[in-house]
Amino acid sequence: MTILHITYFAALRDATGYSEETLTTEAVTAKTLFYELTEKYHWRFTETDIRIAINDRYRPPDTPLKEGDRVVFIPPVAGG
Amino acid sequence: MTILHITYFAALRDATGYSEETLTTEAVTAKTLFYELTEKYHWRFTETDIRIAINDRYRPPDTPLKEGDRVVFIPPVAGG
Amino acid sequence: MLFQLTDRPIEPLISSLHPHTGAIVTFEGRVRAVNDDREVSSLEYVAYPELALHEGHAIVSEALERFDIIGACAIHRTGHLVINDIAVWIMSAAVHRKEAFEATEYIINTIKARVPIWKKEHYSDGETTWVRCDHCANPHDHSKQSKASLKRKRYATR
Amino acid sequence: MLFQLTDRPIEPLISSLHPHTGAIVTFEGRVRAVNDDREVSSLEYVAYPELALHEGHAIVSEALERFDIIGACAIHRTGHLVINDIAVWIMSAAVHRKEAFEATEYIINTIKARVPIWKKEHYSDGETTWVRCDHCANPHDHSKQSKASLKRKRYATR
Repeated sequence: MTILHITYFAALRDATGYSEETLTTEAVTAKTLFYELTEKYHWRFTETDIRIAINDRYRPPDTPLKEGDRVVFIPPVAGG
Repeated sequence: MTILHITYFAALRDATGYSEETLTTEAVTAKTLFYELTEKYHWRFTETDIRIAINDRYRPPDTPLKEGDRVVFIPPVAGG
Repeated sequence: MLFQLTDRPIEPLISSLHPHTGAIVTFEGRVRAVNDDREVSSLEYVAYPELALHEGHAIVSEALERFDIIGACAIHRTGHLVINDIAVWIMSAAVHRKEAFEATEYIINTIKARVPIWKKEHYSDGETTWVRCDHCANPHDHSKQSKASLKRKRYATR
Repeated sequence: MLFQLTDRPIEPLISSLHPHTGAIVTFEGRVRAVNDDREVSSLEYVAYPELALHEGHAIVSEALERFDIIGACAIHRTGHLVINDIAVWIMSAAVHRKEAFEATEYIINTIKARVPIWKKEHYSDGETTWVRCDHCANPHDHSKQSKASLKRKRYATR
């Protein structure tokens, strides 16, 4: 089991009702964590919509998670 | 014979020593006038360097000249 | 400062120039009153600051490597913006103009693709939505305003 | 005013915007301290005003026809200019950025090719010369400053 800090922005913040949460998970990669949280929150995003940041850097979806990681799922960006 | 008003800019003003002159010529087109004035002033420009303006609009070199026309030979431009 | 986020109005100001600078190309992204045929009344930009600053800095650094430019920078606004406000301001300076155009276009394209900033549109009917992207992800047709109607009003300088 | 000549310093100011404007691309042509490896101390721009205004106006009008833009304008300086002064300022405004980039680049390229304005460079050794064009007609090699040397000094915004 791993303790992680998740931060939500924009549409994911609206979908979860949280700006951040700390949770304990069996998920080994960011991708499996994403599916776990999709079950929990029923958000409308799929894996292809989302990029993943771990500790404030973009990382591939199969990145293994470590205790204390800050994880952010990045919905489609719209800057500029 | 045609009476014309010639205006000189930039390098042609330096070459002729005049900003403008009024002259009487047998030249029928702007191009022949250019050769006539090249003989007179020995400037370093050739026909391919120069564009021609008659009465403040670009015109082709074979444009016939009319009494009272304002003629300007345009050396290579360098705006911007 | 290669990339900044600010919640204050952006006032472009080019203060200190390398003496070899011959060309400066700027891009301003402005808040439009209409997006996808809906009347927009205002916008909210939200950033993930730690990652946005990292990516923004990386993008401007990449432009400095890829293009023969003297300098470049970009500023992105956050918070609440109204019509005509500057959302993003980008500048590239070069000896010659081609590279300044290329770098500025590269920076805005890459910011739009990579920097974690989100935009919530507020519509005149009171609805709001998080925009997926300006011009690609919406399923319905991006029917354009007719050119004639756009040109009815011109704007002037000074 | 689509095209202006001025003998006063150019201060870019975008005052009145169509509410559909989403993108503004500006180009500034600045006086460079070095041209063709010679140290420039100042410049003199001379225009043939009647034809320059006619051609400048025609060029901006052509851009408005060719590109899907909302507005555009250009200002060219005349008279005596020093290093870093703005010689020409161009702006295009559009709904989307691609057209604004294209129009601004078209306008500066076409001004340089067609508008009857001449530039006399004053060099630090006291010589002067009428420049045939910025970057093409000089017979000798246009050896570039090394990128490293250009990047030694950066400029910043505010």
